[in-house]
Amino acid sequence: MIAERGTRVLNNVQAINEALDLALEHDPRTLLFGEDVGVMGGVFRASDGLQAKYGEKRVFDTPLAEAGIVGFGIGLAMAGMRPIAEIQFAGFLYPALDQVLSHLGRMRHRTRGRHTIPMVIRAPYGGGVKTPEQHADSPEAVLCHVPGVKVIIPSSPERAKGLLLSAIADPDPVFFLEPIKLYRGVKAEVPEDYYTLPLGKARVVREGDAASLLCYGGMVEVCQKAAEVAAREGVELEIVDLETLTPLDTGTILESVRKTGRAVVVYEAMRTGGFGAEISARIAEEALDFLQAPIVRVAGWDAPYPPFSAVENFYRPDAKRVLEAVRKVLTH
Amino acid sequence: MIAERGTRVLNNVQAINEALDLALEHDPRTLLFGEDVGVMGGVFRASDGLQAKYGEKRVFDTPLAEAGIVGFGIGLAMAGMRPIAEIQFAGFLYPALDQVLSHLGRMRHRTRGRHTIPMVIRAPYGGGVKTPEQHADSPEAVLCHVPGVKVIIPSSPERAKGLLLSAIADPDPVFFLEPIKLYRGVKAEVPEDYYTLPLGKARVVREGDAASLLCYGGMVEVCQKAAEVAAREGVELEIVDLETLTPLDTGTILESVRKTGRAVVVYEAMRTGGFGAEISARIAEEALDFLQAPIVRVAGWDAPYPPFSAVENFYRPDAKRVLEAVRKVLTH
Amino acid sequence: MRYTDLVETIQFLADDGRPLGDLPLSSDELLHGYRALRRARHFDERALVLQRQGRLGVYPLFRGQEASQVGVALALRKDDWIVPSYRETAAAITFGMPLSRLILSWRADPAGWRIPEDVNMIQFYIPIATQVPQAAGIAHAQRLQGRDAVAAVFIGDGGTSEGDFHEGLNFASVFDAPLLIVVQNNGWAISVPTRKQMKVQRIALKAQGYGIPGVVADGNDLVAVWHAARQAAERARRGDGPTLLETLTYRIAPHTSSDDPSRYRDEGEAGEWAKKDPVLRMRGCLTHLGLWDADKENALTEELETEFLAALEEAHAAPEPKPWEIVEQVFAEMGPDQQRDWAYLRGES
Amino acid sequence: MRYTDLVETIQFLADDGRPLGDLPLSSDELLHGYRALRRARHFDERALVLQRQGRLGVYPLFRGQEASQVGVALALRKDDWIVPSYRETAAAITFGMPLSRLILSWRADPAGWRIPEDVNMIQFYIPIATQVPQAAGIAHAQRLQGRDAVAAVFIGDGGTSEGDFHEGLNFASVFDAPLLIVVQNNGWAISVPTRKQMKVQRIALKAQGYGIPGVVADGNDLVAVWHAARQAAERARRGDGPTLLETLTYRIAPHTSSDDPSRYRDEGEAGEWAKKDPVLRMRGCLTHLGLWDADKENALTEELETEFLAALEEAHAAPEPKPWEIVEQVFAEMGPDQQRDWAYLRGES
Ligand SMILES: Cc1ncc(C[n+]2csc(CCOP(=O)(O)OP(=O)(O)O)c2C)c(N)n1
Ligand SMILES: Cc1ncc(C[n+]2csc(CCOP(=O)(O)OP(=O)(O)O)c2C)c(N)n1
Ligand SMILES: [Mg+2]
Ligand SMILES: [Mg+2]
Repeated sequence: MIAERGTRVLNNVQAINEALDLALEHDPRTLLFGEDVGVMGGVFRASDGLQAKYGEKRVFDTPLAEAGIVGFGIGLAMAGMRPIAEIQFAGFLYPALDQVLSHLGRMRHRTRGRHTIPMVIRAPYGGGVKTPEQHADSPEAVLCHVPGVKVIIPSSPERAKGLLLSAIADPDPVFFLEPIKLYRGVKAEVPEDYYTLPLGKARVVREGDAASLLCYGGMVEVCQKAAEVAAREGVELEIVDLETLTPLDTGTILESVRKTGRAVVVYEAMRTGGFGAEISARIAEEALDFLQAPIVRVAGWDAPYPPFSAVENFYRPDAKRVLEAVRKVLTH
Repeated sequence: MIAERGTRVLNNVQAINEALDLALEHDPRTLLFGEDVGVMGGVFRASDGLQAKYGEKRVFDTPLAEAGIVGFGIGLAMAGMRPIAEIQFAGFLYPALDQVLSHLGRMRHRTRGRHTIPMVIRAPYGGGVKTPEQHADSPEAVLCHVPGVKVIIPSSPERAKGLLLSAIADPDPVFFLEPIKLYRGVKAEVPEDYYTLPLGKARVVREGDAASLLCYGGMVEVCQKAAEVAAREGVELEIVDLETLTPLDTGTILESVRKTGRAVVVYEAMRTGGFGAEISARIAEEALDFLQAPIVRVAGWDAPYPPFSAVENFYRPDAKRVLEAVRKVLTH
Repeated sequence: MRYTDLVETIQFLADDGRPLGDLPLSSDELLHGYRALRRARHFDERALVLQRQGRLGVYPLFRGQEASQVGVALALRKDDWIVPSYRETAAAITFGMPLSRLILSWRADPAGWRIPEDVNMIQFYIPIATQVPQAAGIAHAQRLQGRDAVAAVFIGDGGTSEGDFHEGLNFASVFDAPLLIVVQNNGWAISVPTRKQMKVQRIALKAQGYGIPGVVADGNDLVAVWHAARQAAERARRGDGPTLLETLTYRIAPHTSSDDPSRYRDEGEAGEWAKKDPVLRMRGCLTHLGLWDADKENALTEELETEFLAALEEAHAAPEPKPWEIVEQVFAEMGPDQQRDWAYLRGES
Repeated sequence: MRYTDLVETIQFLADDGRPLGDLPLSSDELLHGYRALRRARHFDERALVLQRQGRLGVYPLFRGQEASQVGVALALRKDDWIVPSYRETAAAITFGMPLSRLILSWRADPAGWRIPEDVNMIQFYIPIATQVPQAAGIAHAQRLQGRDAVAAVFIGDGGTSEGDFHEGLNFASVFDAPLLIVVQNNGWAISVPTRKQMKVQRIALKAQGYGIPGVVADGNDLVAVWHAARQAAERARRGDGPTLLETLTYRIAPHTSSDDPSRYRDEGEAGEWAKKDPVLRMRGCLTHLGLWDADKENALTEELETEFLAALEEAHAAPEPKPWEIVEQVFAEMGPDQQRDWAYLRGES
C-alpha cells in the first residue's frame, strides 16, 4: 500500500517492530530479550525478523522468569548496555515487581546517580480481544506509584514508534505498555526513518468545549467513538491522550479542564486505585474553581477483569458508558 | 499499671500479640507463620511467646521467601486452615506480589466461590523511626488496587486488637498493615477479652467544622497534633481515620466533607498514585458541590522514602505540613 | 564435587508397547489405564474441532502427553488433590472432572470454572509456577488435619525457571509436605527448547538442591509414570515428604490452538515423537498381552463418542453468564463498590 | 537416582592455623591476606563502637566471616565487580572501598551511598537475593563487551530460599555468565538456623540443579576461600561459566547492632566457633611459618588505628545532607512533580 513519500501505512505492531529495528541499528549497546522474542519474534510478532538481522547475542530468548528478565536487564544496564526487555503480557509483570519496586526506580536515587538503569520494559496490556485469564490486565497504576520509573502508553502507530525510540534513548527506566486491542486494529501513516517524540507531554487529539475526556492507550479509541456520536448531537468533546503517565503532563490536562469546565476520566483498569484517581485528584487540587460538574470516572468495575469471555465486554468501558458520563457532567 | 476493670493499658504490639493469642485459642485451624515469628517472636515481638504456648505446628518459622509464605498460606487456606502470615516489613511484600495480584484476590472470583482464601497477611509499614532502606515503605495503594482483598490499617491499640480479630474471622483475604511508628509510641486501654470491630467503617476520631482531615495509620497521630495546634487558634478540624481502606467507607468521608466543605487528604506514601488520590477522586465525584476549596493532598514526595536518615523526617508529612494545607483550604 | 549428570529413566514398555520385563500392574489396571488414555485423547481431538468451529476459546492441547498426566492421576485417591497448570485437562478427566465442565471451562464459561465439590482440584492456573507453593500448602494442610492424603502439582519444563517453582519445592521439602511435583518435560516452552531454558541435563537433578528424591520416567509410557507416581505417593503418605517426578515427553501439538510451531521448530522432530505415541504404545502392550483387539477398540471409540456428545449437550444447557456476575464473588459479601457496579450491570441504576 | 549428600570441604589450615599441607599461596600473599583480614576486623570492631555511640545507624557486623569475604575479594581484579548483600563490608574494604565512605554508608549518609567511580561495586543491597539476577546481567555484560572481567555476588544461607536466587543462578548458567555466586553459610538467617531454611545438607549441592560446579570451602580458612574463589574466577574468565561457592562459617555476632541473639540461640555455639576465628587462624599460620611476630602485630594494629581515625576525620568532613536532595536523582532530569517538591524543600514555595 503506497502512501505519501517517506511514510507507509503500518499497524501498531509493525510500527513497534520498526522502532526496535532502528534502535538496534542505531546503538550497538541495544539488546532485545524476553520470552519467545528470538526465533519466534514474539507472541505478537513485535520482534519479528530481528534475531535473524542482529544475531542471537543482541536479540535473544530468556528462561521463563520475569524477575530474572528484569533483574538481568538491570544488571546489563548498570554495566553499560541498553536493554529492552519484553514481558509477554503486562499481567506477567507481577513476578518482577520486586525488582521493579525495590531497584528499577531506586537505583539512581540510592546511589546518588552513580548507577543508573537506562532500560525499557515493553509489555502488551489491556482487554478487548478475548484473551485468556490475566492476559487482559491493566497494571499501569502500580507502575505509576513507583518513583523513578517512567510510564508510556501509546495509542497510534506513528506515536508508538517515536515514543518507543525516545524511551529507548532515555537515561532512566521506562515502561512501555502497548494496548493489545490496538495492535492490529489501528493503521496509520508512519514516517520511515528514525525519529523521537517527547516524553512527558500529553496530547489533545480532538478539540472541543463541552467537556474534557482524559484517557490513554486503548481508551483513546473508545473516547473517539464517543466524541463522534456526541458531535452528531452538536456536542463537541475534547480528548486528551496522556501518552506519558509519569512524569505526568498536568499542565495540558488542567488547560483543557479549565477551558471546558467538565472532566470525564476514562481507563480500563479496576476503578478503585486506578491511575484515573490521580488525574481526578490533580484536577480537584488545581482546577476546582473551574469545574462546573463533578469529575466522573469511567473505568473497569471493582472486580478482576473477567476471564469469562462472554461477559468481558461489559467490564471494559465502551462509548456508551463514556457518553453516559458525559451526559452526567453536562446535565449537572 | 492498673486500669479500670477488664482492661489494661497496652501499646500496639502488645494489643496485636493479644489478638493473635486469642485467635489461636479461639479457632484450632488458626496458624501463624513467617520469618522469625517462632522462637524469636518476630522482629517487633508481635508473636512473642506464642510458639511456646501453641507449639511449632501452629506457630512456625518459614524459609526466607515471601512468595513462598503467601503462596503456602493460600494453599493452607484453600485446604481449610486459617493462616495468618507475617511479612517482616511491608517493603518485603514485593516478592509476593505475584501471588497477591494473580491469586489472593482472584481465587474466589475465578472459581465462582468454590475456593476461597480466608487468610490474613500482617506487615509493619511506614516511616518515622530511622529504619534501614526499604523498611519504611508504605505500599498500601498497590494493595488497594487488587480486587478481592481487604486492606486494614489500625492507628490505636484498642482498635488494632478488635480489627485484627475481625480480619482473622473474615472469609476473605485481608492485609493488616501496622504502623511501625505507633508500635510502642502509643499506649491505651484495651479490653482483655475477645472482641471484634466492624471492617469497612471509617471513624471520626475528632469532630470539627472548619475542615476534614482524611487519614489513616501513622498519619492519624500527625493529624491529631495538627488539630490540637489549630484548636488553640480556634480552628476546629475534623479527623476521619479510615481504618479500612478497602472496602472503603465512602459514606463517612462524604458526610464529613459535606459538613466542613473542605478536605485535606494525608498519607505518607509517595504522592503520585497514592491511596489518597482515590479519596480525592471520590470526593470530587460525589461531593463537589459542597466543596469551598480545592482538595489538598499532603503526602510523601515523588521520590523513594529516603534511606538517608538525616533527612527522613523531611519526607514524611508532619503537623507543620498538614497545617500549611489547612491554611490553604481555609484561606481559599 | 561428584556429579550425577544422568538419572536412569524408568521405562517398562518398548516404543512399540512390548513389555521390557515384568509389569508392576495387573491386567485390569492395564486395561483401565488404556481406557483412561483413550478417554483423554478423544476429548483432546474433539475439543480441537470445537475450537476450530469457534465453540471453545484458546485451548491448550495435550496430545502426546496423555501418559504423563493420566499416569499420575491414576496413582491418586479421590481424597487427594490435583493442582494443575493450564495443560492438565487429561489429568483432570482421569481424576473425575465431568467432561461437560471441562468443555465449559475451555469456553471460558463461569459454569466450568466452578469445580464440583467432590473433585479436589483447583481450576487451571495461568500464571506459570504460582501453583507450586500453593500446592505445598494444600499438601501440608492434609498432615495438619491428620489425613494421609497427598497433592500432585503439575508444571512444565519452562515453569521450572520461575522463582515460585524454587520456593514451592523448598517449602515442600522443609515441611515434608506430602506432595508430588510433576514436571512434564515436553521439550518446549512455547518456542523455547528445554536446552535454552536450563543448563542442566535432567530436571530431576534439581531435586538434589532440596534434599528430596528426583525421579525420571518415560513420559510416554503409562506404566512407568503410573508406577513412579504410585511410589512417590506412598512415600508422601508415609510422611517421608515430596518427590520431584520428571516425565520425559514431547509437545507434538502446537502450544495452544492459536500457536503455529512452524515459526520456530522443525516439525520433523514432532513426527519422530509421534512414533512413541503413548496411546498406541499402551494399545501395543495390551495387544501383545492378548488383552485387546479391534472389536474392543471400536466399541470403546463408540462409547467415548457417546459420552462426549452427552457432555456437549450438557454444556450447551448451561445458562448464559450474566454481565452482573462480573462483580459477584469478589468478596463473600459485596462491598459498596461492587453493589454500585452490580446495580448498574443489572440496569437498575 | 544416586545422591551426593556430602561435598568435600576445601581446607588448608587446621583450626589453630597450622598448614595441613602445601599452601597454594606465596608468603607475600599470605602476609597480604592476613593484613586484609585484620583491616576488616579492625573496622568492624571500631564500627560497633561508633554505632553504640549513636554515630552509625543499624550496622550488620561481619565478625567471624572475614575470611569468607576477604578471600573472595582478594581473588578479584580491579576491573571485576562485587555485588554484595548488606553484610559484605569486609569484601568492600578489601576490594578498595575507602573506609570513610563505608562509615558514611553505615551512617545512612548519601555521601557514602555514592560508590567511587573507580570501584566496581553496587551499594549494599537490602532486599534479599535481588542482587543475584542483577549480578548475572553485570557478568554477562562483560562478555558482550569483549572483556574477561568477572562478577562476584554475595548472598547468605537464608537468601538461597528466595526465588531471585534461583532465577539468577539459572540465568547465569544458561548464559555462561562469568559469575561467582558466593553463599556465606553462617548458620543463621536472623533467628532461623540453616537446617530450618532448607532440607539439603550442603548449599553447594544446589549447583547440580543448574549444571554448574558447586564448591564448599572452610569459610574461616582464608587460604581455602581465596584458592577456591581464584579457581572459580579463572574458570569464569575462560568463558566456562558460573560457580556456586559455599563458604562454611558462622555468624558469631548478632544479626545486626539491633539484634539480641539470646532470644533465639544458645551462645555456647558461637563460643565454639570463636575458637576457629579466621583472623587468629591466619595469624597462627603466619607464626607457624615464621612470617609473623608480636612486634609486627603491634605495628599493624597502630597502622590500622591511624588509618581508621583518618577515615573518621574524613567522614566527619562530609557535608550534611540537604532536605531537597530527597527529590534529586529520582530522574536524570527532574520531572514537574520533583521540581515542585524541590522548591518546597528549599523553602522557595
Ligand atoms: C508468569 C507467566 N509468564 C509467562 C506466561 C506465558 N506463557 C504461557 S505458557 C508459557 C510456556 C510454558 O512452558 P512450559 O512451562 O514448558 O509448559 P508447557 O506449555 O510446555 O506445558 C508461557 C511463557 C505465563 N502464562 N505466566
Ligand atoms: C526480601 C527480604 N525479606 C526479608 C528481609 C529481612 N531480613 C534481613 S536479613 C534477613 C536474614 C538473612 O539471612 P541470610 O540470607 O542467611 O544472611 P545473613 O544475615 O546471615 O548474612 C532477613 C529475613 C529482607 N531484607 N529482604
Ligand atoms: Mg514445556
Ligand atoms: Mg546467614
